[in-house]
Amino acid sequence: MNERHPPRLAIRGLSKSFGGVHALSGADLAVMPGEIHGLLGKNGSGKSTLIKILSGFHKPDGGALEIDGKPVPLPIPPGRSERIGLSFVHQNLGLLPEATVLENLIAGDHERVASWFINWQAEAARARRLFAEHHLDLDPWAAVEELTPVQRAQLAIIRAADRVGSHNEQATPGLLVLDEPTPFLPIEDVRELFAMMRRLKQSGVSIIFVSHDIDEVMEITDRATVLRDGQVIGSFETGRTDRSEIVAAIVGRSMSQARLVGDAPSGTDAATVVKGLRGRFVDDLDLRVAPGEILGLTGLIGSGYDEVPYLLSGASAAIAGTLAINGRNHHLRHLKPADAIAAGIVFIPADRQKAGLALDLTLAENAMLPAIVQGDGRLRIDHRGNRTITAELMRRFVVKAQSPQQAASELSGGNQQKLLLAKWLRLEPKLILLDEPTQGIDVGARREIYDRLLEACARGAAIICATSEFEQLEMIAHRVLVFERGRVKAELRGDAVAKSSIEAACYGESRIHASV
Amino acid sequence: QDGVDQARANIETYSGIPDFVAPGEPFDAKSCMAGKKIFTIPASSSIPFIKTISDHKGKLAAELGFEHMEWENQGNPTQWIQGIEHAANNGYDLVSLLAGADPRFFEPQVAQAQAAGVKIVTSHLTGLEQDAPAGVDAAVAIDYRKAGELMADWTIAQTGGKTNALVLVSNEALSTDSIVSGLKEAFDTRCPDCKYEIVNVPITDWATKIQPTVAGALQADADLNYVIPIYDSMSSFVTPAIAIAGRNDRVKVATFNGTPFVLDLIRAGDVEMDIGENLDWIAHAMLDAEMRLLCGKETIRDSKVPLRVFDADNIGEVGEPADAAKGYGDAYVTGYRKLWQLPE
Amino acid sequence: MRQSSVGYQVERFGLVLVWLAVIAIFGAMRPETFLSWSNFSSIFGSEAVLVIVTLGLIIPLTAGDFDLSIAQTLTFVSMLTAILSARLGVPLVYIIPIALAAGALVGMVNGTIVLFFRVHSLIVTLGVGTFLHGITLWMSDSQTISGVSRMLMQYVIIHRIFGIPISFYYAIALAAIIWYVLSHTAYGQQLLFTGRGREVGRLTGVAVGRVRMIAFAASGMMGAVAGMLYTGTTGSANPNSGTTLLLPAFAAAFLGATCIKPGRFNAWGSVIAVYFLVTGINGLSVLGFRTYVHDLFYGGALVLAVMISQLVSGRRERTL
Amino acid sequence: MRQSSVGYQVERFGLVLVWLAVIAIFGAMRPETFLSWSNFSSIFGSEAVLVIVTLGLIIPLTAGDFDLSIAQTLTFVSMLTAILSARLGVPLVYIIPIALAAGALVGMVNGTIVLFFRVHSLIVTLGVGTFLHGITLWMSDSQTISGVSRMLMQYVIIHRIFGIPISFYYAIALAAIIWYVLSHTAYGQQLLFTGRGREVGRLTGVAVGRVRMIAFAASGMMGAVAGMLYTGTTGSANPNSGTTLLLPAFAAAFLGATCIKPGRFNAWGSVIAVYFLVTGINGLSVLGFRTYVHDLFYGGALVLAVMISQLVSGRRERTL
Ligand SMILES: Nc1ncnc2c1ncn2[C@@H]1O[C@H](COP(=O)(O)OP(=O)(O)OP(=O)(O)O)[C@@H](O)[C@H]1O
Ligand SMILES: Nc1ncnc2c1ncn2[C@@H]1O[C@H](COP(=O)(O)OP(=O)(O)OP(=O)(O)O)[C@@H](O)[C@H]1O
Ligand SMILES: [Mg+2]
Ligand SMILES: [Mg+2]
Repeated sequence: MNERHPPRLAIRGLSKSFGGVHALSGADLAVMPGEIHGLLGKNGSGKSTLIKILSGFHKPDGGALEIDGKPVPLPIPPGRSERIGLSFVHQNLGLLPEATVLENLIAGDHERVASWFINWQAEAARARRLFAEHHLDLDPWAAVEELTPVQRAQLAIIRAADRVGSHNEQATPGLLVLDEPTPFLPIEDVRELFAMMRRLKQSGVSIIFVSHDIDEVMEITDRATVLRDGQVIGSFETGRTDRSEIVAAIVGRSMSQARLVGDAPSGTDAATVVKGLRGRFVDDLDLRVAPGEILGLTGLIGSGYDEVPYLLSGASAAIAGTLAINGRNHHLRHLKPADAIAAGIVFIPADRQKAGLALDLTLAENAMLPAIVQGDGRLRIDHRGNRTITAELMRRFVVKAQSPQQAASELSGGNQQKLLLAKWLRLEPKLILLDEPTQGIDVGARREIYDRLLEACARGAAIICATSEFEQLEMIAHRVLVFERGRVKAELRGDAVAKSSIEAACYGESRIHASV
Repeated sequence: QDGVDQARANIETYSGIPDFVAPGEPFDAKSCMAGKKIFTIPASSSIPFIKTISDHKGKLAAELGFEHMEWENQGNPTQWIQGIEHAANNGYDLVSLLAGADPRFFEPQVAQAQAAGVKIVTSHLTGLEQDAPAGVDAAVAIDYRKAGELMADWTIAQTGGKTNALVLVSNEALSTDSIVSGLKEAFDTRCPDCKYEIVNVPITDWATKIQPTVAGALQADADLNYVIPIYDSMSSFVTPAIAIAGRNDRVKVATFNGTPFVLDLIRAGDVEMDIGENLDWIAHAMLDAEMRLLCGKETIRDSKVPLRVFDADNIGEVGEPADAAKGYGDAYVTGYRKLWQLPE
Repeated sequence: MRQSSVGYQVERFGLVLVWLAVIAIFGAMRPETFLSWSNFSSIFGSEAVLVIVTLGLIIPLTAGDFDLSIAQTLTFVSMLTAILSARLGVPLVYIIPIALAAGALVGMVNGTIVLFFRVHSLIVTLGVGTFLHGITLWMSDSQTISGVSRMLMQYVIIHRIFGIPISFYYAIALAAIIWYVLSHTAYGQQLLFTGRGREVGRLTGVAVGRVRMIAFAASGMMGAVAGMLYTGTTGSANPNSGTTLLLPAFAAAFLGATCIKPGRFNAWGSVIAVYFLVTGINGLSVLGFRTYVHDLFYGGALVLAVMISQLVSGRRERTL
Repeated sequence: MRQSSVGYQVERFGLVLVWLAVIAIFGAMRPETFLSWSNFSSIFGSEAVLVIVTLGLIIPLTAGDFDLSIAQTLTFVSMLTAILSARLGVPLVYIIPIALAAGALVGMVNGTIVLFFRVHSLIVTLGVGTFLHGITLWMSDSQTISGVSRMLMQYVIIHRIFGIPISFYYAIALAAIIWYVLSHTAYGQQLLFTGRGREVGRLTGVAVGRVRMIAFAASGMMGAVAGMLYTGTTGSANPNSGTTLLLPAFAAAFLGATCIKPGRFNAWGSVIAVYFLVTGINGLSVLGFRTYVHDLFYGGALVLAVMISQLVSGRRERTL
């Protein structure tokens, strides 16, 4: 890092508000050439907003931008940001599922691809070279919707990395912005990504890296800036800063990271029992979970653990298998979501924007849908009552919003997730199925979500949580099943439920049978 | 009161069963038409009035022993164009543009077909005084002017010269000019004090604009006593407007074409008078003129197809439900057979 | 969406205000005739069919589907009614269930093809509508059929309440039902989720397929009701009656979604939209404007009304 | 999407196969007339206008917008051309730029209202189209205007290549251009990203507003070209010419999206869809079938074609 150089990117007093919400108020940020700079903050703290201003997506209310010491007028016209050396992986990746890999790869590549002639064969050849360089097995002609989440993330990252530096008029190495690229990635791909980031750094590229995973940020970044409520709380040299200091900056108070659960409840009566479950990835799975128990499912991407909640909730059809709950046996081939809900099973999907909440509709409508589907107010919906209930739920689950009649789209991701949890936990379910319950959620909100889940357990609910975050399992799971090729490879319980041993189980060569 | 009497007399003349008037000299239709082919393009096969004429022409042709083809279409000029090209490509001698397939919509194709040796005729499109449009070889005309006169006369006679009418027209149809000139002339000569307002509603807008137009006119003028839709298919949209305004007692409908369902509306009391034409007679007359053209006889302009005034008194003669060919006697059948020198 | 704010209320009732303004302008120009009760009764009585078609459309629209066949369902049922009544002398009490069943059947055919084959509703309903039109033409031999039982007309336009033909009250009653169903029943909420968050609905146990199927069937039945009223209004059925109602009904459905419950298709908004447009046309007719002015007004009013509504709401981005 | 699989190729060319089957059936029934070159040249020549309208529609459709005004743009420009040529004697070289500018202007009015006021394109284009129809009626006094310069007709239908009127080649040339633009230029890609993922498009730096505006303007200009060709084909302009083309054009656009590049609106698919449908109608006319059969065929073929296409592709869920 050459301190005499002007910063690659310098932002001063950047502000942006949406309606009455100050997403950013007077934020300052400086990123030096060849620096990897972390951007941290709670959900809704303004990280994505800052990034979207840089990409020209949002128009800021005020603020100044300098790149390599030269002022750049704001707003940046759409499509212009690459010319000043900025290149992005957006939070939702910015890929079009219906289009092919190749189409997505060259989308927005105004600088290199001639406007009036796209030579698809040449582009495909180039794409293959690019994929080979990064050891990726992608078919340029495949539709993105056919890719796994990991492949999509990889595609988005390669797209940005390919362009950074090569397009800018200043002829400097440029700045790559990664807005939470890692939640979709398995550890080995995160390592791969970090290796790529380091290579880019070597060549002088600056990187802004947004993540909720503080360990990742500690590992890869040189410095990090923490945002809270749209304001910069501080910048830290990550090498010289303590983890807890950063966490405190993010949440505004210090946070414990200790294990939140004790031993598994011993009562084996009235357990939920799954037998012979088979799905697209899962093969002949038996499991049981007791009331009050949190069972974690994990494994490497593609090992099938994340399919289980879908199969058990009827969200996707199983090939075979039965589920016994409350003394009743359900054939999973024919289980519909409605049957599952009636049996006391709820499922909280990872994709809250599409599968969790209808973003156009109000908070009250979203929160009360399960009750309505079950026949509450079939012929007379009590809207006033529903609003009161929703307001109460929002208080209980600490959902930050103005009113139950707000559209769900106006909430930040973390608050959306809390509302989603409220929607389902209100039913007092017997079995709660979770898929990545805290994806893209900040440390503070995460803790709130854990607390709600533990409350539900205390009331006697069983929880099955599929997640790739080992740390999360360490905090809340009584027991963890590690998957490989659709089968359970290891079962961890008690003190064995720790980040390190889960990691070991996932990557270990042989089957680990942890002590009882 | 001269005018009123004159109008009454006029109506009287056209209320009875019409006589057959030969449009020209007799000729041997069968032999001169042998091997010739006629191609009819109706304005739209889904308009029953036109479809019926076309079907009857086909039957007559079969009897006379020559080939006749009807080009089924839905009133789309593109389809007319395909039809005329089909005729030119398949050796037809004459194309009959029937009752609204307006050659002004496809002049170039007309010229091309003529160049290929096909004669093009418009049938039941123009009034007697109108010239053949778009350079076609002949226009077999109907006395639209008279129809216009009769509608005016009817209202003059019924109100004793106190007509206050809303006249609905569609300017894009060629016959409109002729009908309107007859109507205007009748009012001007026989009842200068009568009031009438002419409103144009394009054919495609009938379903949407007639009803509000009539409703508005009824509101704007409390003394309105007649609505004259010059084509009787408009009546579907006129009668509800009157009914909704609750003015059935004072506002009557007089119209023209003799479409069966409108004749039925006379029976139901929703329409007061409809001037009818016999569709079978039209089929005879059109074919007669077309054959004369092919046989090198003199060109017929006036088809001599008669009009008849139908009202509550003579509506019984058209059958129930009304039949488009009933109520005109059958003198014309034997008349044309003789003219064409057919046996018996 | 602060429900209490002045801006939001202006947005909700903006179209009503514009409507009142239009009435005021025409009223000022021609007070005796335009402002008379008889004129309003004629305005209200005349477009009941259009109101019902619009109401029919908003059901599948809320579920995210287009029903272009509704106009042909109207025509078909109108013709069926006329034939049963005038040609076969079937009494009204039998005609009504037959007609409703026919409408529901058309809707279910639409629904089945859309759902089972997963084809876009636009093309399915366009195809089914065209096919149905073929059947109508065949059935009627392309003729207009009149001579319908007087009783039907009695129950549609001849009978009046406060001087307004009874068909108006049918339309209002249906609007009330649809308003209630859409906003106060579980089905209405499920419909909404089906349209705005299909996956969310599915995972929450909404039988999305069944909801859409019911929406198609309901829209078919609304088309059938409109068809019977059409025959009752004109006393006859012609094989092209419905065609011209389709675009105005879509216009009214979308215009209606800018008021009362902005951003959602809603029953009262649709009713207001229809009568707003009709009032303007009526005023122009009363003033004796040429008919091309109707088109200028209709197109202009439509665009201006939505533009104003968007200005009031701060040009909010709408999914709809 | 295994581009090489047999199933995928069947899906791509399914409609072509069905088209060939239809030709074979009619050909077997009436070989001398139906299978004649002159018959095909007549089909190809007379439906060029419909092809161009369909091509015009797919541009905004790809961007996720409906342009219902294109039919009225056609009518308006057709009338403008006729009036300029027949009444004012303006030579063709001036008429063409005026007509194109008029079409682009209509498109830009649509685009401006849709984009600036953020109103759904369906209602805007419906309103603008209706308004435009009012202008057309006013301009023409609701009359058909004939007497258009011979030269225009010369360049549209009188001149022939291989016996097919030249207007067919214009349509094919436009199809080629649109095919190229949609699939081989940056603008085409931007259009796709705009339509399928507006948010994604904006994130990848697409000036979504400008892309949509250009799409509206392009569709207006296609409407204008279709209008000029209409006048050139018929030698006249009538104030209702375009109206009947709207639904067939939409049908063809959606049907075309099931072939060649399944799941996307595409130029060659549209061309094939138009000619498939009109070949059927023409065959029925040649065989002398009653017109109701035309509707049965049209509606039935539309629905069956998309159903079959979905069966072949394994009933894949489609966004489109
Ligand atoms: N469309 C909207 N209208 C009004 N306010 C909004 C809208 N979208 C978001 N907000 C508000 O802006 C704030 C930040 O939202 P944003 O989605 O950027 O959060 P975030 O930082 O991404 O949080 P998360 O990590 O939870 O996703 C929230 O308080 C939210 O209520
Ligand atoms: N389009 C929008 N309209 C209204 N408010 C918005 C919009 N986008 C973001 N916001 C609000 O701006 C605030 C900052 O959001 P931003 O997305 O920058 O947060 P973030 O730090 O990226 O959070 P996360 O960690 O969840 O990604 C949030 O409160 C959000 O609700
Ligand atoms: Mg973010
Ligand atoms: Mg966020």
